[in-house]
Parts: sequence; structure tokens; C-alpha cells
Amino acid sequence: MDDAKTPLLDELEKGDWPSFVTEIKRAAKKNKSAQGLLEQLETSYREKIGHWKHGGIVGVKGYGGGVVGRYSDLPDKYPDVKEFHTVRVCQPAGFFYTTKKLRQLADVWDKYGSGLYNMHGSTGDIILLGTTTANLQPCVDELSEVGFDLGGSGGCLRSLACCVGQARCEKACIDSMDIIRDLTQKYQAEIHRPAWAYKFKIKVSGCPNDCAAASARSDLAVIGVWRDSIRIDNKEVRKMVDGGYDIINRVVRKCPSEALNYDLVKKELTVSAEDCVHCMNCVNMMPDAIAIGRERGATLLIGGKATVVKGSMIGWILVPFIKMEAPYTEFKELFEKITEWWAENGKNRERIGELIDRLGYANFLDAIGLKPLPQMVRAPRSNPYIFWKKEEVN
Amino acid sequence: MDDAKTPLLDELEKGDWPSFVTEIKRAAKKNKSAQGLLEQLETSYREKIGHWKHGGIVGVKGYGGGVVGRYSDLPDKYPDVKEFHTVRVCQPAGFFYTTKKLRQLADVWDKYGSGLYNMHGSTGDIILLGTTTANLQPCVDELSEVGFDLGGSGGCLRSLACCVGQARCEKACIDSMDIIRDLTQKYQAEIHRPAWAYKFKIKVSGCPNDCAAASARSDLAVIGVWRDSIRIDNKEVRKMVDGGYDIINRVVRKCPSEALNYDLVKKELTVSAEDCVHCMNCVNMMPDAIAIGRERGATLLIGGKATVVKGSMIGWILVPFIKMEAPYTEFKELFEKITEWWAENGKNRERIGELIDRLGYANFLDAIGLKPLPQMVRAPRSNPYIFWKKEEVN
Amino acid sequence: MAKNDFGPPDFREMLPPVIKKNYGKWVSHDIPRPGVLKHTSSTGDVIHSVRVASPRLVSSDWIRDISDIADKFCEGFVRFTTRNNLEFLVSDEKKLQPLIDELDKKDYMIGGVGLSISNVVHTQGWIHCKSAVTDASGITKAVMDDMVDYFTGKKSVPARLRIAVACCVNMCGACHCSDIAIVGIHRTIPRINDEGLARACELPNVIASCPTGAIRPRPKDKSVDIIAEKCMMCGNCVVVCPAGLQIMDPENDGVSIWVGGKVSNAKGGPAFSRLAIPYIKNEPPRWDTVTAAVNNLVEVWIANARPGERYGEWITRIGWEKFFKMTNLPFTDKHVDDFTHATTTFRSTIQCKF
Amino acid sequence: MAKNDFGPPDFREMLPPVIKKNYGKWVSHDIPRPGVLKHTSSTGDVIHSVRVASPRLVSSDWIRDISDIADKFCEGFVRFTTRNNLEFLVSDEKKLQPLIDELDKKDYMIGGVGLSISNVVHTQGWIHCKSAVTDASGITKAVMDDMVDYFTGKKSVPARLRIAVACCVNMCGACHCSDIAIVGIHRTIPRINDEGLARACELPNVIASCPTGAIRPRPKDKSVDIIAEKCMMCGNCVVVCPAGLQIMDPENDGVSIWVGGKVSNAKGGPAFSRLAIPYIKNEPPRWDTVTAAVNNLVEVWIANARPGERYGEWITRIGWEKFFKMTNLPFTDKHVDDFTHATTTFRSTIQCKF
Ligand code: SRM
Ligand code: SRM
Ligand code: SRM
Ligand code: SRM
Ligand code: SF4
Ligand code: SF4
Ligand code: SF4
Ligand code: SF4
Ligand code: SF4
Ligand code: SF4
Ligand code: SF4
Ligand code: SF4
Repeated sequence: MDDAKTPLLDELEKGDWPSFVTEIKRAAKKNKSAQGLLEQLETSYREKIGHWKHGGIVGVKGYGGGVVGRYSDLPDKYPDVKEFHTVRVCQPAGFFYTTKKLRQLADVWDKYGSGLYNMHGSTGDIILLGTTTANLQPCVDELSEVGFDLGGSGGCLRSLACCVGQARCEKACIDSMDIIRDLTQKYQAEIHRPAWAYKFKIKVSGCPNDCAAASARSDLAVIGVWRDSIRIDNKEVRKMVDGGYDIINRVVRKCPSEALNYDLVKKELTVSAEDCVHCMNCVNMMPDAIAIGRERGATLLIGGKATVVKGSMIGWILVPFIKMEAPYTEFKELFEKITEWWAENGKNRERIGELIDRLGYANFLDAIGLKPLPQMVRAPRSNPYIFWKKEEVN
Repeated sequence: MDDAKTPLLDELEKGDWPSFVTEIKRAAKKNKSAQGLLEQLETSYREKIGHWKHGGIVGVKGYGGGVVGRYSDLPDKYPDVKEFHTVRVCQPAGFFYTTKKLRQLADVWDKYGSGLYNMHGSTGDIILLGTTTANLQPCVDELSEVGFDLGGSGGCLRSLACCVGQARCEKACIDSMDIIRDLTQKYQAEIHRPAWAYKFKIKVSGCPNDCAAASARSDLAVIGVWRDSIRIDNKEVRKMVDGGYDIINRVVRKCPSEALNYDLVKKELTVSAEDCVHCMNCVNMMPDAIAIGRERGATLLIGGKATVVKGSMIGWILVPFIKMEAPYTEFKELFEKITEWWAENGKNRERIGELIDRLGYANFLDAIGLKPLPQMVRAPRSNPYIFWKKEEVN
Repeated sequence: MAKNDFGPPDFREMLPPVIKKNYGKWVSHDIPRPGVLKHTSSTGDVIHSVRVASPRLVSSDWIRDISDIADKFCEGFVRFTTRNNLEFLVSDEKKLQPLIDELDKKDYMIGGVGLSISNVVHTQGWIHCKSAVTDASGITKAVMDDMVDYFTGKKSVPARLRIAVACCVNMCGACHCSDIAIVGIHRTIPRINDEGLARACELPNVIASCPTGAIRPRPKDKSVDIIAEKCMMCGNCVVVCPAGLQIMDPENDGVSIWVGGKVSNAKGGPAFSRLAIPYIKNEPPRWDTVTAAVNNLVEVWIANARPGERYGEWITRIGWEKFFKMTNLPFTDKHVDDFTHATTTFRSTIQCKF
Repeated sequence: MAKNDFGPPDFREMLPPVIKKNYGKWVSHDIPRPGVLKHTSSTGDVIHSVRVASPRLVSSDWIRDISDIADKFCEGFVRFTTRNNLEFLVSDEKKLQPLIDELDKKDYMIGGVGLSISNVVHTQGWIHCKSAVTDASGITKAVMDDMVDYFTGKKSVPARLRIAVACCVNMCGACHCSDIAIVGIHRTIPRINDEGLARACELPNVIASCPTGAIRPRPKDKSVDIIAEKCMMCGNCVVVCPAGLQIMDPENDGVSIWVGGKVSNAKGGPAFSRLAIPYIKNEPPRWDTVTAAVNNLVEVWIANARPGERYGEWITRIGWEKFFKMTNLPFTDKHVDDFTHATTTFRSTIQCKF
């Protein structure tokens, strides 16, 4: 069949980087919908246009989300991808797997779906790429039997994600994986049954390096930090400097708050702990000589999101320092107050950051019972347009 | 008379700083309206409220502005300031005076007004504080006889102002005073007969120190600059360094663009001219050792203004470098294009900066025939909300 | 018949001969003593400028007084600075000391040069403006009485410090870009006079004047309502419709204090002043609380800034959290921006000091 | 009967024993060879992680393949990174070289560690999304083919460089904060299908969806009009009303390229990516122009940045005017912001390079 030829996509099997086309072809050998995908995709490449559309709402029993419905707009030409819904399966925290679990997953998906995956989606889910409406329920049922539950989609708490944290990183100030695990278990209802006007995302990074990119893409970011002092081992410092390391230009002058001082005579690095803003640079640059502090917790940032509608936002400080110890009660209470206020006041498709922008950060803080702090702002307001409440004046 | 006592204002004659109350009292000895002002002001101090209001529009023949009408809201109590209009008299460029001119001014004002002045108003005018409607015309007539003309008020080009520039400053890259003089003469009609929807201000500073505060408070700021290289006299540098001057911390590390290098061995300061952003700091810090370049002109900034309505704006780069040589033709053409576009598109009480904000800087540039340049922005856009014109696409 | 449109006196006729001769030829300057500038020309000529404080609001007597002095020592020339100081320009160095002696004798205050706190740029206040929420001249006098030693150079400052005072949020001056700015503010919403509004104001203009959309029409009265929660007391509607709206409130009006702005491009570029103290009540005649607050702001800066470090530069280095701690000022909901660009002022990084 | 709401597999059951034992006890790491991390615990234990490139879109075969390898060398454990790479976790150092040999033999690509260009974070594209303006997987493949040496460590970079691709302005990923971001964009306004609109969409929702207020009702047809000058082709209305609005335009759709964003707090805090190239047309299958453009952006940075200097940090130091000069890219009207916070991006200082 001529249609089955994919000269354009074949070009993407050339080159050294692993090829997604090769993967689709491997699946296509066993699976008609994967073959359908390949063919429709070739058409997209030829026509420079996508061929997917929304259709009816699809889902599975007991869940309001977790499935993204998708239909080909060329169903007659590509009947095998007429329905091609994705299933968002919630990943284990930190993306760790036993091969047993992976194989169980593959077995179910080979049975009910395309045999294609995104490992992982940008939010963190395992994305099972493409199945029919009819197969959804049995697929999810069998997934549950091997221990996989759905992730989020729609106006819900989206699947949480985190960096590898204490599992394999010396910089982790908090147990990012356990936080995700605990919250995911606690907020199953919020994840699975969308009840809000738009999505809400939480991501956790163990330290300010933010390897989970939480501050850019979670409405509520939890970022590990310490509040005492970095620990400097000057023996190791000397070793590096004697080895020719340019400590002045790579470390001292790069400290954003001028908190570091290197005594050229004594060959001694010292820190003014109260001035350190915990940026991680010195710790990153000299991992054997400088370590994070011992009194650990997290900074919470609120409002991170992508472009739509008001433009991108990078999360800003909500709580400069919070202890994050299981069962994370303080955090949970705060999270619930935040989403309650958002649910009450938010408009359709309005993220928390946009709502705060619309109603005022100070009002939001007041509503959730937090005091305004200078750490929350880069700088205080420059315009004199201050609101005063009736009760503040005579 | 009890009313004439001013116990509150008397408190402001104490202390070492020269007292405006003393000045009002000096005038009040000879002038009833100054006495009225003193008394009404005492009332304001007692009641913590002003006592001025707008009334009918006042003016003089041939002029649409230059006078700010003012009426007491306690005319019965203070009949001498029932009408108390100010006359804005345009200052000579650079605020230089012969004592003869000052005395002539005082003679006229003693005859027709309160004998009180602001030397100078924030825009730069001589403010003659307080006269009656009836006295306006004769006052202005006699002022013109001694060589003083009105300044601007209302929707006009406001009186232009500048720093002392080449008259007494080694840093002046342009002849700020002559520019003001020339433009003021050329645009008499624009200054005197308000034809726009709001005010427009031009200020000129001879160099980036901006001693006229032009970038903050003029719609169009002209700020002198050079485009070749600062000139370093290393003999003088060495003298200062040998004298103990901390050139590294005060100069080299403070250069915002890392353009300076000091060779500790050779005791030599060098500059990477292409990296210098002309901030003036090194020139300011070492005036005997470092001088501005020789190829001089100005940077033009657009949009500076105070708070109302959209919030304050600091002017931003419109033209990175323009030669400013008499008769300033290029500048004048540009200014006229700018005000034409503004007059055509601006709403009531909308400054040029606000209009540009509303309609888009790129559209404005296009309208006045300037090419967009990276120097105009701190950084390019971060949102993907790009407008494309019909003629740009297929 | 009077002429029109002839413009101000030509500055070229206002210049002392030494300036005319050396116009554009100055090559360097120094500060031989506090309040005095000495500029040297490439021709070898020298001019001394003696800077003297002015109350800005002056009388004809004052003008004649300074003219007398200028006649005696300065060949009949005098100038004012962009911050309203007076400058006596001395061509003949021999006249410098006698001039200074005369000024001292007559109690003129010499200073404002170099590392100093120069004159305040301020506005009309209750002297002349209908919008004045406070009196700018009074505050200026009270604050500068307290700052005199920093003007004269008796005490020194790490860098120049510019104070501005504006009697309302129109900020006639450069309050929005000053090291320390004192700005009159309202704290209650405009009161509506239906009759005046109906009589004298255009409803669409009144409604459009509000930056926050807080005004809605009440057609049956040909008047408007103001939605209290949306009104941030800017007074803009009052400017547009003085007959129908009244915002002055002696009980609740007062001043706010802002810090860290500047206009020069040296090192960092121009910067906005930012809110330090949201409200201090009007306390004429000497605004003691305001004066003390400015004193505190100045002294903490002097004690902690590095040489050459302007106010905003200092705060940027130490961080706002430390600024509020060191100045012992409360940080409140008022400090958190909620106007158009609010989100750009939020701290989008974990970088902070605890 | 299936259970609901039980959550994902518990990570504690997914961890190799050495990680379980040393959880929270790691004290340092180094990079013994490109693509390999060695972490050391306070207990003295060590774990090696071998990072391998993944196409992200994988088949069941691939999953089984890597499982086989993990069974052989890694006690049956494997993990993925936040950028979709695969990590083989080796507890037994003796198995490290054999694992690497096997990976080499089977053509897996080892790298992405430390100073490298790691995997691209990208989105669905024509593979699955109805909003896709371009194909993210195809661009990723083409660009990474070109960047392979920087992934494997054969060639070195001054600092880590993160590339992201999003197929529309929704930017599902972290495009808005990436060193280099490639984003699909439209350049023509939505076309209106009156019948579909009337049938399937709520007019008020459609109108409210537009960030610029470009949509106005046309009640007689129960449809809308789009004011062309106000439409910036964001596609938001199309999401809200797919039946009535169509924006896909194969002739004019394409991608834009953005630079200088990041998320880590090291040195400077997180930063937005900013427009470098407004438009390149879609050129499937290998997007040659895009690939060349990214190559140019990367090479100029490598040649000029200081050690440790990330993309945005480099641009901040040299200034955008120099960036455009060095990369030989035109600066156009498209680069000048005109959205909500536009004025905050204008250069409010004279500081610039000519
Ligand atoms: C699958 C995924 C992309 C991928 O290839 O990885 C994805 C796919 C879609 N995203 Fe997303 N988003 C995905 C992660 C993200 C992220 C990244 C993240 O979560 O860390 C973002 C940026 C962060 C954020 O939330 O702002 C993101 C920002 C958006 C937006 C813009 C939201 C905004 O406020 O700016 C939309 C638009 C919308 O919601 O209508 C959107 C909408 C969509 C929709 C539902 C559009 C649609 O209606 O068709 C896409 C469905 C595609 C499909 O066919 O499955 N997606 N989306 C990611 C979810 C997989 C997962 O669950 O793991
Ligand atoms: C007299 C003066 C203050 C002073 O004591 O020096 C002044 C006084 C007034 N200004 Fe001003 N402005 C004065 C310089 C300024 C400046 C400074 C400057 O020009 O360098 C500014 C800030 C820069 C700017 O233009 O933005 C300034 C920004 C305003 C504004 C806010 C404009 C804005 O766009 O934000 C208003 C409000 C308005 O126009 O309605 C305003 C309005 C007013 C009015 C006309 C308010 C009114 O309707 O009563 C004041 C008249 C007071 C009176 O009784 O004379 N005045 N005004 C200054 C003019 C004297 C002169 O001609 O030399
Ligand atoms: C006389 C005056 C110009 C005029 O036309 O009247 C003037 C004159 C000089 N200025 Fe200025 N500046 C004058 C207002 C300003 C202003 C405007 C203002 O204050 O409203 C500024 C901007 C202030 C700001 O940034 O907020 C200003 C920012 C500077 C700077 C930059 C300071 C900085 O580091 O930010 C210098 C350079 C320096 O100090 O070395 C400077 C340097 C100078 C020099 C040294 C230039 C020279 O070589 O002659 C002059 C003597 C300065 C002195 O007083 O020590 N001048 N200077 C103004 C005196 C005002 C006064 O009475 O105090
Ligand atoms: C494995 C991973 C976490 C995970 O849970 O999967 C990870 C792991 C480590 N990161 Fe990361 N980072 C990982 C994604 C990130 C991300 C997120 C992203 O790229 O989307 C960031 C933020 C990137 C940004 O700013 O745009 C990130 C910013 C950092 C930084 C800060 C770099 C900087 O200077 O800005 C460091 C510190 C360093 O490099 O010294 C760091 C350092 C590290 C260290 C060295 C931490 C440690 O001591 O173990 C880990 C090995 C790094 C390496 O690959 O060389 N990691 N790291 C992620 C690997 C992704 C990949 O496959 O390439
Ligand atoms: S965010 Fe910090 S703790 Fe987490 S992996 Fe990165 S460096 Fe380690
Ligand atoms: S962590 Fe960052 S801020 Fe703190 S001392 Fe190190 S470099 Fe400086
Ligand atoms: S702006 Fe420059 S030229 Fe003008 S007085 Fe100030 S320092 Fe001199
Ligand atoms: S003028 Fe400013 S930018 Fe230029 S070299 Fe001197 S300090 Fe650096
Ligand atoms: S600041 Fe306000 S009150 Fe003061 S003069 Fe200007 S407009 Fe009038
Ligand atoms: S005072 Fe300002 S905010 Fe309040 S109603 Fe009037 S214009 Fe609107
Ligand atoms: S970026 Fe746009 S097109 Fe791509 S997956 Fe996300 S929503 Fe779909
Ligand atoms: S594409 Fe965007 S800007 Fe254009 S009409 Fe639709 S929502 Fe509005």
C-alpha cells in the first residue's frame, strides 16, 4: 500500500540521536493504531498541519480526568486512529521503577493501546499514547491491578512531580520524593475528580537548583533550602585553590549577595551567613568543600505557570521558610486554604497566579492568613496607589 | 487683629534652614495679598487642609496658557487672596541672570502681584505667586517690556529646562543651554497656545549624570553622550592610586559593563570602549584622570513622566545616538513627527509614554520612521503574543 | 502694545564674561571647601561657584538682597541650580573669601555641593495648589532644619542624597525617582456631591478618569457611585470633576515616604523610589514624625552604606528585608504592589535573607 | 472490581537497595567520565548512574529492552530524569564498565551529565495534540542530531544548556524559562465558521477568552468578528471554541526561537526566555533552518561565554545589542514587547553600546 510509505519520517531515522520514528515503527509492527499514527503523521509532515481534534468527552468510572480524548480529523483515511485517546498514568515519585513494574505496564498497554508511551509527560505522568473509547475502562482496570493509577487532567490537582532528592543527591534539603508521595496519596480526590475552574500544579525540588523546574511550572513550588549557614571545609578549599581553581572569579565574585570572602593570605573562605541568599552557586562549584546547612526546610513559591492567558509567570515567594516534616500538616493546611480561596474567587481558566494578580497579593495573603513579608517582593511598590480599608482610617 | 497672628507658621521661622515664612512675611509688610496668603496659610496649618479652588479660566491676550488660575475658598475671610493666580514666566536657559534683569522682574511683580516668587518651579519657570485677574494683562505687558515672556501651562509644550552644561561643566557633551534656547524660540506657538490633549515636556542634560533630571520628568529627554571612548590619563590615575585611592572597588568593580581593567603591575587603567555604556561613574570618580570622549551627541529618551494615570515612567531609549548641532534640524523633525502622532492618537490627559504603552512601541517607531533597535529595550519580549501584519504573511 | 512670543531672556546675555570666554572649555573641577566648586578651563581660567541654600519661595526683598551681593562680588551675575539653590559665580578669586564672609555674616547657608544633602525639590502645597494634601514648603523647612549639617558639609554622607516633597500623588517634581521622597496621600474615598456633579461634570469623562474602573454611573441622579473596594484614593476623578467630588479629609490625609530612587545613569541607571512608610499624619507646623522618620532613614544609611553608595544602591546590595529590619520599619500589605505591573515586583526566586 | 484512588506505585518499593540504605546520606558526587555520575554516601557506599538519551516517545519493545539491561546490570531497577533521560543505577562498581560496553554495543547514547546539552523537554506536536503548530518530536530529533557531541561530552560547553520545544504558545514544558526554546506560533488570525460558532459555542466565553479584547459579537449571526489589528494570533479563542474558529495555516504557521531563560537559583534567579528569532517556517522533516539557527545560537555562545556562564548570564553581561550583532540576527519590531508589562522591558537608562 502506497499510503504506508513514510519517506519524510524516514529522514528522522537518520542521525545519531535516538529516533521516535523508529519507536513508532517498532510498535507499528505489532499494533494497527501505531501504524495508523505513523501514516497520519506522515500526512501531517507532508501537509504541515496536525490532524487531531476534540470529540466527545471520554473517561473512566470513578474518575473525572486522567484521559485526554483525541480523534483523527481524517477518520476515513486513518480508521485505526479514529479514536486515539491518551491515558495519563501517575508516575512513582522520582521516576524510579522496578523492571517488573515497567513490564507489567507494557503488558497491559500492549493489550489495550498503541504500545507507545511518553516516558514521561511534561507534568510527570507516564503518557500512554492512544487507545479507543471502548478500551479505556478495561485498560484502566487492568492497570489498577498491576498497581498503576491515573494522573490528573482538567480542572484538578495535576500529578505531582519532584527531583530525585535524597534518593541520590547530597544537596537535598527536604525529602522531595516522600513529600510527593504523601501529598499524592492524601489528595487523590483532588487529582482524580476535577472540581476546580482550572489546573493546579505542585512540584518539589530538593534544593534551589530546582531540578524539577518547579518555580517555572507549578502553581505551588516547594523548594528545599537551609536557614543556618553553608558549611565550608577549608582544607578542601585549599586543596582546590592550590590545584589552580579560580575561586575568586568562579565563586567569590559570583555570589549574588556578596556573602563570601576569601582571605588570600590565610587561604580561607568565610561566609556571612545572614547575607547568604542560598543560591547554591558556591555549593555547586565546590561540592567537596562547601555543603548546605543543617537546619533545613523549604521556600514556597506561588503562581508559576506558562503563557496562557496573562503571560508566563515564575512563582514568587509565598513562605520564605517552612519546615517540611512528615506528615506535612502545616503545608497541607496552607495548600487547602489556597485552593479554597482560588476555587471561590477564580474565573474560568484562571490560574492562581493570575487570580492573585487580579485581586492583589496582599488580599490573598490576608485571606489565607499569612503576614506580608519583604522577602515576598523584589521591591516594594513604586506607585502611590494604595488601598486603605475603612477600619484603618478615622 | 487676632487673625493676623500666625503662631503655627512662626514655628517655621525657627531653625537654620532659610524660612519661606520669613519671606512671606517680608512681602506681607508691603503687600496685602502676601499678608492674605500668610493668614490663609495659617488657617490651613490649623485645619490641616488647603483653601484653594479652581474658578473661571483666566489668561492674557495672545496666550492660551502661562497663567494658573487660583481662588480662595474663603474669599470673605481672606479677600486679598480671593483671586491669586500664578504667572509662569519662562526662565533663561540654565537659570543664569544679570542682577539687572532680576531687579526689573521684581519691580514689575511688586507693582502687579504679591511680591512672592518660586525661583524656580519644578518645570523650570519663574513662578510669580499670586495676582488678580485684573492685573494679569498689565503685568504680562510690562514683563514683556523688560524682556520676560510667559512659560507654558495646559496642553502645550511646557517651558524647556536644562543643566548648566558647557557654561560651567567639563562633562557636557552637548550645548544644553543653546539647545533649550533654540527650541524655545522655534516653538513659541507650541508653548504659548495649548493645542494638545495634554502636556509635553522636553529637558536637556549635558551628560548621563542628568543634572536636569530629564529622564524622569520629560516626555522627551535629551541626554548628552559620546560614542568613541573615554580618555584615560594614566599619569593622573597613578597619582590617585599612589595617593591611596581604591581604584578597584570604587571604579573598576563599579563599572556596570565590566569595561574597565586595571593592571596592578603596570598601574594602568584601560577601557574596552565598545563595552562601555557611558554611565559616567569612572569619569565622575576620577575627574582629573578620566574624561568623556570626543565624538559627542545625545541619547534621546521618550516617555518620562510622573504618576498620573498609568503610573510613573522613566524615559526609555528612542535614539541611542544623535548629533546635536545647531540648528538641530534632525531633532526638530523628529520632535514634530512625535507630537503629530501623539496629537492624532492621544486621548484626553494621555501622555506620550502612556499612548505608546497603549498602541505599542514598535507601531510608534514605525509611524515616526525609526527602525527598532536592541538598544531600545532592556530585553526583547518574553511573551509569544506577536502581531503579524497582513503584508508579512502569504 | 506688548509683543508676544519672543521667549525668555537670551542666556548669552546673562553669562559672566569668564563663562562666555570659557564656554565649552572647562576641563576639570574640584571642591576646595564645602559648598564651593572650582572649575578650571583649558585656557587656564578658573571660576568659583559658591552655592547657597534658598527657600525657593522668596520675596522681592530677597531678590534684591542677593542682587546686591552679586553686584558686589560677582560682576552682577547670579544663577540658580536645577534644585533651586543659588550660585554666586566668582571670576576673581580674590573676591571669594570676602564673598563667603559676607554670606556668613548675612546668615546665608553655604553648601549642597558634592557629597551632601542638597536642597529639596518640592511643590506648591497649601501655598498655592488646590490639590495639596499637605504643605510641601513646611515639610521641606522642617526636614532641612534637621539636615543642615549634611548640607553645609559639617557632617558627611556616603554619596549624594536627594530629597523631594510632593503635596499629592501628581508628584510635581522627581519624587518618583528620588533617594527619599515625601508624598501627600489620601486615605478615604471621594465624597460625592450629586448636585455639583450633575451640574458641572461630564459623566463619561468622570468615569473614564478612574484608573481602576471604580466609578459607575448613577443615571437617575445624573451622578455616579464609587465602588469603595476598587478606589485607591488617587484623586484623579476629583481633578476632572472638582464640583462634584471632594476628597480632602484633614483627619485622614497625610504623607507617605519613599526611598531608593535616582535619575543619574552612574553605575545603575535611573530607578523608581519605593514605598518605605505608607502613612504619617499631617502634623503642622513641623511634621515631627515625618522629620524623625527621614532622620532615621538618613542615619541608618549613613551608618551602613559603603563609600559612594547611593540610597537605592545600598538597599539593592543588602536586600529589602534587611532594610526594613535595620530601619526598624514594619513591612505591611501596603508595601505589596497591586497596580498594573505588580507581578513584576514579586520575588520570583528563592533568593532571600531570613 | 477495580480499585480507585490508590495512587501510583510507592517509590519506596522502586528503589535499589543501595539507595534505600543511603537515602538522605549522600555527601558528594563527581563525574568520573562523561555521562556517568558517582555519588558517595556518608556510609562509604557509592552508586554510579549512567545516563542515557531517550527519545521520550518509546515503544513497549524499548521498555522491555531497557528492562533487560537493568535486570542484567542494575538489579532490576531503573529511573528516568526530569528531562526524560534514562538512568541506569549501578550499585556494584564492577558492573559499570560491562554496562557501558553493552550500552555502546546496542547504540544507546550515554551523556547529558554536567557541562553538557541534555535532552530536550518537549511536547506532543502532530503526534497527539490538536493545538500543535509544528511537530515537537521532529524538531527535537533534528536539533539533537546536530548537538550529539555536546550531549556525549565529546565537545564541551561553558555551562549547562537546556533546550525546550513546544508546539504552541501554551508551552507545555518550561519553554518560558529555557536557555533555548523553540515555540510553534501562528501568524494569521482565526477564520470564523459562523455556523459552527452559533451551534457549539457560548458567545460570552468566546469573547472573554481573548486577552486583547479583539473579539466582538455579531449577534445577528450568533457569531463574532475578530478585529484584525487587535489579534495577536494566540489561539486562545480557538481552544474555547474549536467548532467555530480555525487558526491552523500550513503556509504561515512556523516556529519562533527564544533564548536566555533558566529556572535554577544559582547566581541570578530564574529568568524568562526572550525572543531571538520571531519566525522560521515549518520545514519537515528536518527543519533545516531551525537546526541551523540553534546551531548558530549555541556556537556563538560557546565561543564567547566565560566558563560557567549560562546563556542568559552571558547575554546580560554583553548586552542584547551585542548579542544580536554577534549572532548576526536582525532585531525587528517583533522583538519589542507590546503586551501587559511592555514598558518594564524598555530601556529606561541611556546605558547602551553603540
Ligand atoms: C501531554 C503534555 C505535553 C507533553 O507532551 O508532555 C501536555 C499536553 C497538553 N496541554 Fe499542557 N501538557 C503537558 C504539560 C504542561 C506543562 C508542563 C508541566 O506541567 O510541568 C505546562 C506548563 C506549566 C503550566 O501548567 O503552566 C502546560 C501548559 C499548558 C497550557 C497553558 C497553561 C497556562 O496557564 O498557561 C495549556 C492550555 C490549556 O490549559 O488550555 C495546556 C493544554 C494542554 C492540552 C490539554 C491542550 C489540549 O486541549 O489539547 C494538551 C493535550 C495534548 C494531548 O494530546 O495529550 N497545557 N502543559 C503534558 C502533560 C503530560 C503529563 O501529564 O505529564
Ligand atoms: C508649579 C508646579 C509645582 C511647583 O511648585 O514647582 C506644578 C504645579 C501643578 N501641577 Fe505639576 N507642577 C509643576 C511641575 C511638575 C512636574 C515637574 C517637571 O515638570 O519637571 C511634574 C512631573 C513631571 C511630569 O510632567 O510628569 C508635574 C506633574 C504634574 C501632574 C502629573 C502628570 C502626569 O502625567 O503624571 C499633574 C496632574 C495634571 O496634569 O492634571 C500636575 C498638575 C499640576 C497643577 C496644574 C494641578 C492643578 O490643576 O492645580 C499644579 C498647579 C499648582 C499651582 O497652583 O500652580 N503636575 N508637575 C510645577 C510647575 C512650575 C513650572 O512651570 O516651573
Ligand atoms: C549645578 C547642577 C546643575 C545645574 O544645572 O544646576 C549640578 C552640577 C554638577 N553636577 Fe549634578 N548638578 C545638579 C543637579 C544634579 C541632579 C538633579 C537633581 O538632583 O535633581 C542629579 C541627578 C540626581 C539623581 O541621580 O537623583 C545630578 C547628578 C550628578 C552626578 C551623579 C551622581 C550619582 O553618582 O548618581 C554627578 C557626578 C558626581 O557626583 O560625581 C554630578 C556632578 C555634577 C558636577 C560635579 C559636574 C561638574 O563637573 O561640574 C557639578 C557640580 C556638582 C555638585 O554640586 O557637587 N551630578 N546632579 C545641579 C545642582 C543641584 C543642586 O543645587 O544641588
Ligand atoms: C537527574 C536530575 C534530577 C532528577 O530528578 O531527574 C538532576 C540531577 C542533578 N543536578 Fe540538576 N538535575 C536534573 C535537572 C535539572 C534541571 C531541570 C531541567 O533541566 O529541566 C535544572 C534547572 C535548569 C535550569 O536552570 O534551567 C537543574 C539545575 C541544576 C543546577 C544549576 C545549574 C546552574 O548553574 O544554573 C545544578 C548545579 C550544578 O550544575 O553544579 C544541578 C546539579 C545537579 C546534580 C549535580 C546534583 C547532585 O549533586 O547530585 C545532579 C547531577 C547533575 C548532572 O546531570 O550533571 N542541577 N537540574 C535532572 C537531570 C535532567 C537531565 O536528564 O538532564
Ligand atoms: S534540586 Fe537540588 S536536591 Fe534536587 S536533584 Fe537537583 S541538586 Fe539535588
Ligand atoms: S549559596 Fe549563593 S548566596 Fe550563599 S554564600 Fe554561596 S554563592 Fe553566596
Ligand atoms: S548633566 Fe552632565 S553636563 Fe550637565 S551639569 Fe551635570 S555633569 Fe555637567
Ligand atoms: S563610563 Fe561607566 S560604563 Fe563606561 S567605562 Fe566608565 S564606568 Fe564603565
Ligand atoms: S504635587 Fe499635587 S498638590 Fe502639589 S503642586 Fe503638584 S498637583 Fe499640586
Ligand atoms: S479617587 Fe481615583 S481610584 Fe478613587 S474613584 Fe477617583 S479616580 Fe477612581
Ligand atoms: S504545547 Fe500546545 S500543541 Fe504542544 S502539547 Fe501543549 S497544548 Fe498541545
Ligand atoms: S487568536 Fe488570541 S488574540 Fe486573536 S482573537 Fe483569538 S484569543 Fe484574541
